[in-house]
Amino acid sequence: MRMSPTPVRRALAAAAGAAMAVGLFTACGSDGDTGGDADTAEDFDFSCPERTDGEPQIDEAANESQPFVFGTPGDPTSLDPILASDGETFRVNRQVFDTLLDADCTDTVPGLAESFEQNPEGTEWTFHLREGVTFHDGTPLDGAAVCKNFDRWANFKGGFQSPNFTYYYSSVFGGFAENDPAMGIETESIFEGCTADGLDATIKISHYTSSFPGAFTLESLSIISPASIDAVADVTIPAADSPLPEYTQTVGTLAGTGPYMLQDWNHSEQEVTLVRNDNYWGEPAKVKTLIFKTISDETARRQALEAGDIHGYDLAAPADAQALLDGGYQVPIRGVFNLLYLAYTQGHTPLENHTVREALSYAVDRQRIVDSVLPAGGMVATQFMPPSLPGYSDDVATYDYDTEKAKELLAEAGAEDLTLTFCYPTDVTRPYMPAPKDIFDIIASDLEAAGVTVEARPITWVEYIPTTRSGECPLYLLGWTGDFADPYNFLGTWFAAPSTEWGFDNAEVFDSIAAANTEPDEATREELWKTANEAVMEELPGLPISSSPPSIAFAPNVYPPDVSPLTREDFSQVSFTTGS
Amino acid sequence: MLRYTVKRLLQLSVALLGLSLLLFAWFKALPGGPENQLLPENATAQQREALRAALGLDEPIWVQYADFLGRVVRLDFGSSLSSGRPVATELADRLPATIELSLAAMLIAVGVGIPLGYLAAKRRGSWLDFAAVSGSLLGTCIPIFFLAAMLKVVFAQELGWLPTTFRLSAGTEYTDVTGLRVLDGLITGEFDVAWDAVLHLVLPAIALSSIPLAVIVRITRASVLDVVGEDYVRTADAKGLKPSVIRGRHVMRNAMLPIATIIGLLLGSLFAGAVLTESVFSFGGIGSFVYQATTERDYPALMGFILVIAVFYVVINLLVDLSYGLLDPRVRVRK
Amino acid sequence: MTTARIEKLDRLIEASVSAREAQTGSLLRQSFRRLKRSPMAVTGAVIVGLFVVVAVLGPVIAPYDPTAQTWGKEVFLNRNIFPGPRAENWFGLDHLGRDMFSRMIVGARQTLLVGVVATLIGFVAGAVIGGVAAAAGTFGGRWGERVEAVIMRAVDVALAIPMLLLALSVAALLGPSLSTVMIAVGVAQIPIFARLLRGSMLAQAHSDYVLAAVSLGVPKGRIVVSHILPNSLGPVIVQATLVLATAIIEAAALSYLGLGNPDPGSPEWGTMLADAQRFLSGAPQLAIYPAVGIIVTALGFTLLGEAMRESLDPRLRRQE
Amino acid sequence: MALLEVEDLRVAFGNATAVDGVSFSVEEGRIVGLVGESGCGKSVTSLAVMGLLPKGRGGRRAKAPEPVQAAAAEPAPGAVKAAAAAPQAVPAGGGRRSRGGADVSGRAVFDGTDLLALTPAAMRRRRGKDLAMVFQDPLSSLNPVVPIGRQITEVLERHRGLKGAKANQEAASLLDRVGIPDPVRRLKEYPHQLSGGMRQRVLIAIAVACAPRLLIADEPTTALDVTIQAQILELLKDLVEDEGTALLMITHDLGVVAGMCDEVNVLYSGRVVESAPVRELFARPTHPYTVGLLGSIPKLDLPIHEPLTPIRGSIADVIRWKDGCAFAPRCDRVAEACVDGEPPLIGSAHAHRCVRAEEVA
Repeated sequence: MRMSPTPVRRALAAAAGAAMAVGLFTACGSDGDTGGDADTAEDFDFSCPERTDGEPQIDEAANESQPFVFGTPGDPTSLDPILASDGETFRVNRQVFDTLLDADCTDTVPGLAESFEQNPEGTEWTFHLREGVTFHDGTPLDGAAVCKNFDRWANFKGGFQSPNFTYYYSSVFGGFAENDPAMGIETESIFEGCTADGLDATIKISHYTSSFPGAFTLESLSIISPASIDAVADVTIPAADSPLPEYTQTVGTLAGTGPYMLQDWNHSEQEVTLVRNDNYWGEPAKVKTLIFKTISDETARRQALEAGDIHGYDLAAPADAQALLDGGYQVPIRGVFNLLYLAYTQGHTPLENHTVREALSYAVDRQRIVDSVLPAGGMVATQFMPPSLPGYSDDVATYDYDTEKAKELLAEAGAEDLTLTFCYPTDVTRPYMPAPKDIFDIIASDLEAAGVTVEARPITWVEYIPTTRSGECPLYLLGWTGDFADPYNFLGTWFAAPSTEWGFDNAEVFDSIAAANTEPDEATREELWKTANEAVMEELPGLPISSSPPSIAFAPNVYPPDVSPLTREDFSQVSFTTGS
Repeated sequence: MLRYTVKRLLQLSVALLGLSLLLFAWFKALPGGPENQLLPENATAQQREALRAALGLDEPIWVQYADFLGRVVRLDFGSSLSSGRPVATELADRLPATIELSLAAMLIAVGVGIPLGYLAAKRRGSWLDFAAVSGSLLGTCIPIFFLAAMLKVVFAQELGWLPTTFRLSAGTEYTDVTGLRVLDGLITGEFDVAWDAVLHLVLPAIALSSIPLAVIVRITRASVLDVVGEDYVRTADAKGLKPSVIRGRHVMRNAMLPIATIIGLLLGSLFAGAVLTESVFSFGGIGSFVYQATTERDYPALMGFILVIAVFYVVINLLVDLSYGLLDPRVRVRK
Repeated sequence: MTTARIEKLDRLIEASVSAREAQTGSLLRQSFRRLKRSPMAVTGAVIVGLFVVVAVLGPVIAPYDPTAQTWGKEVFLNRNIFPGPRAENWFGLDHLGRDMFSRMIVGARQTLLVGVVATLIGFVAGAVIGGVAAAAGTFGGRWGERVEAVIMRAVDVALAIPMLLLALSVAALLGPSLSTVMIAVGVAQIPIFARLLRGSMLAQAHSDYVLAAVSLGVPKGRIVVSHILPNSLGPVIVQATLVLATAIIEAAALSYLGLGNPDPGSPEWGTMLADAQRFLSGAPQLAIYPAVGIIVTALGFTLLGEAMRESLDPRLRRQE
Repeated sequence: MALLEVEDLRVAFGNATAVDGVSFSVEEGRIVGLVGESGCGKSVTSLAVMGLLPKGRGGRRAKAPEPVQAAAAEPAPGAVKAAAAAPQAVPAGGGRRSRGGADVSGRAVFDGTDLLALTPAAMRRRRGKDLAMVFQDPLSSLNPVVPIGRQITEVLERHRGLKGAKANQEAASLLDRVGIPDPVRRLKEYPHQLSGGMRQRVLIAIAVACAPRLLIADEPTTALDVTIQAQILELLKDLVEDEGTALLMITHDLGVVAGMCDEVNVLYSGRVVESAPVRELFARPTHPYTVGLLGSIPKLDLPIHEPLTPIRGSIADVIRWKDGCAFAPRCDRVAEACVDGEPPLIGSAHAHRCVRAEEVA
């Protein structure tokens, strides 16, 4: 998912976005609700624990008369879900539009489709839609409406194809019916068509992709009313740098099926106002008016909450969480679905020496980072994926903090007076890395303690990715928040083939990943992923540091929604409460 | 006078054109590109390249500049890469907030600074003078973001007297006329909205006014000290005029000349303070927008901003020139 | 004409003359004497003096290594646990378990360095630009005037760009580092110095002694170098003192925006203040120490600068 | 009783004494000169009478106390009384200047009222109406940003209650009276648009706008061309004669004195050193300083080869009056007696302050 990097002070716009999880309806994590306020990170389970805050004493009068104001780190970009790839847009659109499948904790659960089935090759996906769902404009939902959405996307032209608008569609489906050469999409589309039959919609693709069915939970692929599609049929985006069409910036054109309807988007107040959809097919929203208002500065968000100007906000700074809890505010802890790592770019002598990499790994006190810097709910990572994914191995090589051992290994490798350049980003916070400089400081200090001389190289975010990708930085911090519950979304993007950002060439690693990714059998696949994880940690291309959830905070007089590792909170669950 | 002004405006336009070219080249020379902002960490190198190409960022720089100029001539500033909205719309949404904030800050700075500076000068050496001078010096020495944060902690968070963020309470309904909320409230008779907007303006405006206030106090004091020693003030005194008349017609009218110039210069510099103040108070103005554009390499947004600044600059210069003419008959007649 | 010596008269004259000399003396000495009398100047000088001493001796005085995370395991920023002042750490610990007192002491040096270097950059570059413009405009004939007009319009326009934006884009170009902050803040000061020196030089150029020198046929280059320039530097030097204060504050602002000095090897007040904004509610002391440091230091330089300006300014002097 | 009776006026700026016990009087309808080199205290005297000196440290116009300079043993005659009347003494010799303020003591009785004892507000009601002043530099003495018409009408409005068109009409007639052609048009002009002589005429118009009983002219012609000087003096003389106004003429120019004045007071270092009717003074100058002044102006009746005899030294070469004659250091006829304590003022109709007057004569 695309995340707007945010200047340190502004915290992160898209953080939220987090991840799309997939799997069949059985998959991962524990069931049950998220939430529960944990006082510390200790003894915290990564998955979604039971809620412990009991039944809410709902304040009906307040729900009707008072808007619920939620402080978001950034503005949404588009009211047409397909044209956005950032978390803030998802957060708003999630309340207004529905997807075919939904996610609960990290499990894939029914959405607009009550169930689905696939053919053995994974090339035909049939969704059985709910009965009695109507769009906000009164149009009933049926298979034809769903197909109309897929057909629309597949036939996008011109600027609609640019990855800065339709990144997720092209990532999932490869391309469009007619790829526009100016937009740089070169891969063929795998979409072969959609057929409707009453409440059934069948999507055909040319070959299987591991993105399915998880991709159907993506907010980008939300289903909009066929009438809305007709209304915007003539809209064009001439080029990649053209403005987004007017209908994406003002309410009233697109109709969804969600628990809320768009009422107003005031750009100059940076405020989106939603109002309850009384004809919602599921449990109707409790609060009548919901407002998302942008407060880019994280300190300002906390103060606004404390002053009562807002009722909740996302991306609370780790340092604020405890103060909020002490003040009676609620800081429910999300499950983790991301990974932060320290990369060792091989090619910078002596990092291709396995002993040196081992030594460096022993030198770092990851537990301290988790204990003191990361938000509650974080954990030390042992491998390059979060524990909620299938294929997570308990048998990987681990490198527990041991400065003496690090020194010995360095001596053994003849690298006692080692000097390494260490890159870190300066002007962002990421969900997996809330304070890059603090984490850098701690790691650097640990490395110095083991006798390594560290040369700091801070880089601004817009430069950081290309610089680290090119292999310029011997050591650097980076991470990823998952799009899909597919392990390939983590391991595959990093270790599927040789790359300059890692600089190693280990056939065993590449082969084990390829084997896991192409294995059709679920159980076998999980074992293969475990093997892959073990192979990766044996190679030790870098040190996985931590998985940690971004914090979300609410006022005392609010019943918060179930919090989600994927930051897919459903605000229709929110309610004002009586008493504290 | 008119010819002089026109000539200056022409000179300025040429200089601004040069400046825009310079800045364009400068911004483009900044390392990193917007594609890194627009795509996630895991996007492939090919995806990044494709986006760069689609955005025209791999064209030679003079082609990009010509393209930019061509658009500007058609009054098309392009669209912001990060929000996907036309830069002009984006600016139109944000600018009024900054203008309102700057005006409020300037109002405070002028309304408090000039009387205070005058009193300090009149009672030179008194405690009031000492307090005004040292207070104004202190005002310039507090980092503005820290002052803003402290004001907020004390008056909004701890005492709860004033709101912490925004221009209006969330969900307030209002009629938009000029984009200046207080003014709009007064025009449309929505006095509760105007009052709400005033409450939201107080803290950021005070924080933002700290430096202009300090400067105005000192320049007023110096200017008044200068003027009260002038012979014509003694003449006025010799006429037995009332102190209020001497103050208004003889002292302040002359003392205003340097003050007016400084006010003009300060208006420009308020933008810088606005970046920091707006960020602390989530004021939703142009300051935070520009900061974001810089860090995200949102070239169209940046160039749009520079053009706005340029126009502002020209307007302010013109106003200062005109005010000179109004205030000083010697300038008026000379050319 | 009587020539009778009247001893008493001589004595009286002598007394009266020496009394008056005590009150006057040379212009510079007068300025200096006025400075010594000014509480502003004295306060400023004391602050600046203390600051410089701390900056120079910093590492010697500091009880601990300011970068060592010695007490790293006692601080939990995610649980709001920041040990405050105690016997071994007078100012408590920062968010990574480093001794705050040592950081403040050692940080003075970097802070001073940022201020001085940034000011020097602005001063030198500004002086060259302003000086060339003024010299060209005064003695360069028609072409010189054009050169001056072009330079000064450019300076005007540069003044129109908010200083912070200028600094911001410099910082973006060079990447975040200590030298970036120095250059960014320094560059932003160039137009101010350029205008000031030009104005000051033009005033000198039209003064009687320069006109006299010109009419006597003294070479123009020499007039500029040995007469105009030295006499024009006063206000520029005063401005430099004031800019030093601004530079320290601007550096803090850049740090706040995430573009500051990120090198953990050398604490610097601006960075410390900006960093501490995150913990303002849990550990306000982490912000207050560097903030007070910055404010007091900046105030010291400002007081000194303002006092110097007043003592050098003939218009203000006349009022006494 | 004279219209203005100045008695033992003292003005000190901190510990520097500018006027050190000046006494003189101006009779109704007379022109009295106050003559001396620059720095002798003549302008300060006039400003003190007008109440235009910046306030001393008391905050109010200090009716200050002891003669600051002579804080020690030998108070000047009269100072004792003043000091007793105003006990809130300024601490003498406190190293700092009193922030530019002046400490004024003595009396300036105008038509029975001591001007120095008036409150600032009461004084403001008289200034510009009963007594008015014409200043030396007509350019800097007019407000550059206010049309001259307004600068005249404001005083009419203040003291004569004239407003609007009436005031403008009166202002125009005043301009006409001081000899400015096309007065109605001139009213709208700004000072920088007028010539030096015209500006001085405007200043005079302002001064006489309310028909004051006493006009003080402080070097009214110094800044003007010689040809203009004569016109201005003529104008002043005419105005005074027409109205019967008393005129206190402050000048360093003995030629002006000879042409204008009825009586002359010669000031040196803050004191009157000689005071006499104008003919008497020119005929029989008594004080060596007066003699010196007369000797230093060119005379038509002297042989050409006779050199002018300037007074040697400068006004800065002084000793304190309490130690002896302040002029002693520059005096050619100085003797032991001259530095033997303070010289008294001798005589009445033609008074002088020289202990060796007889010998000199």
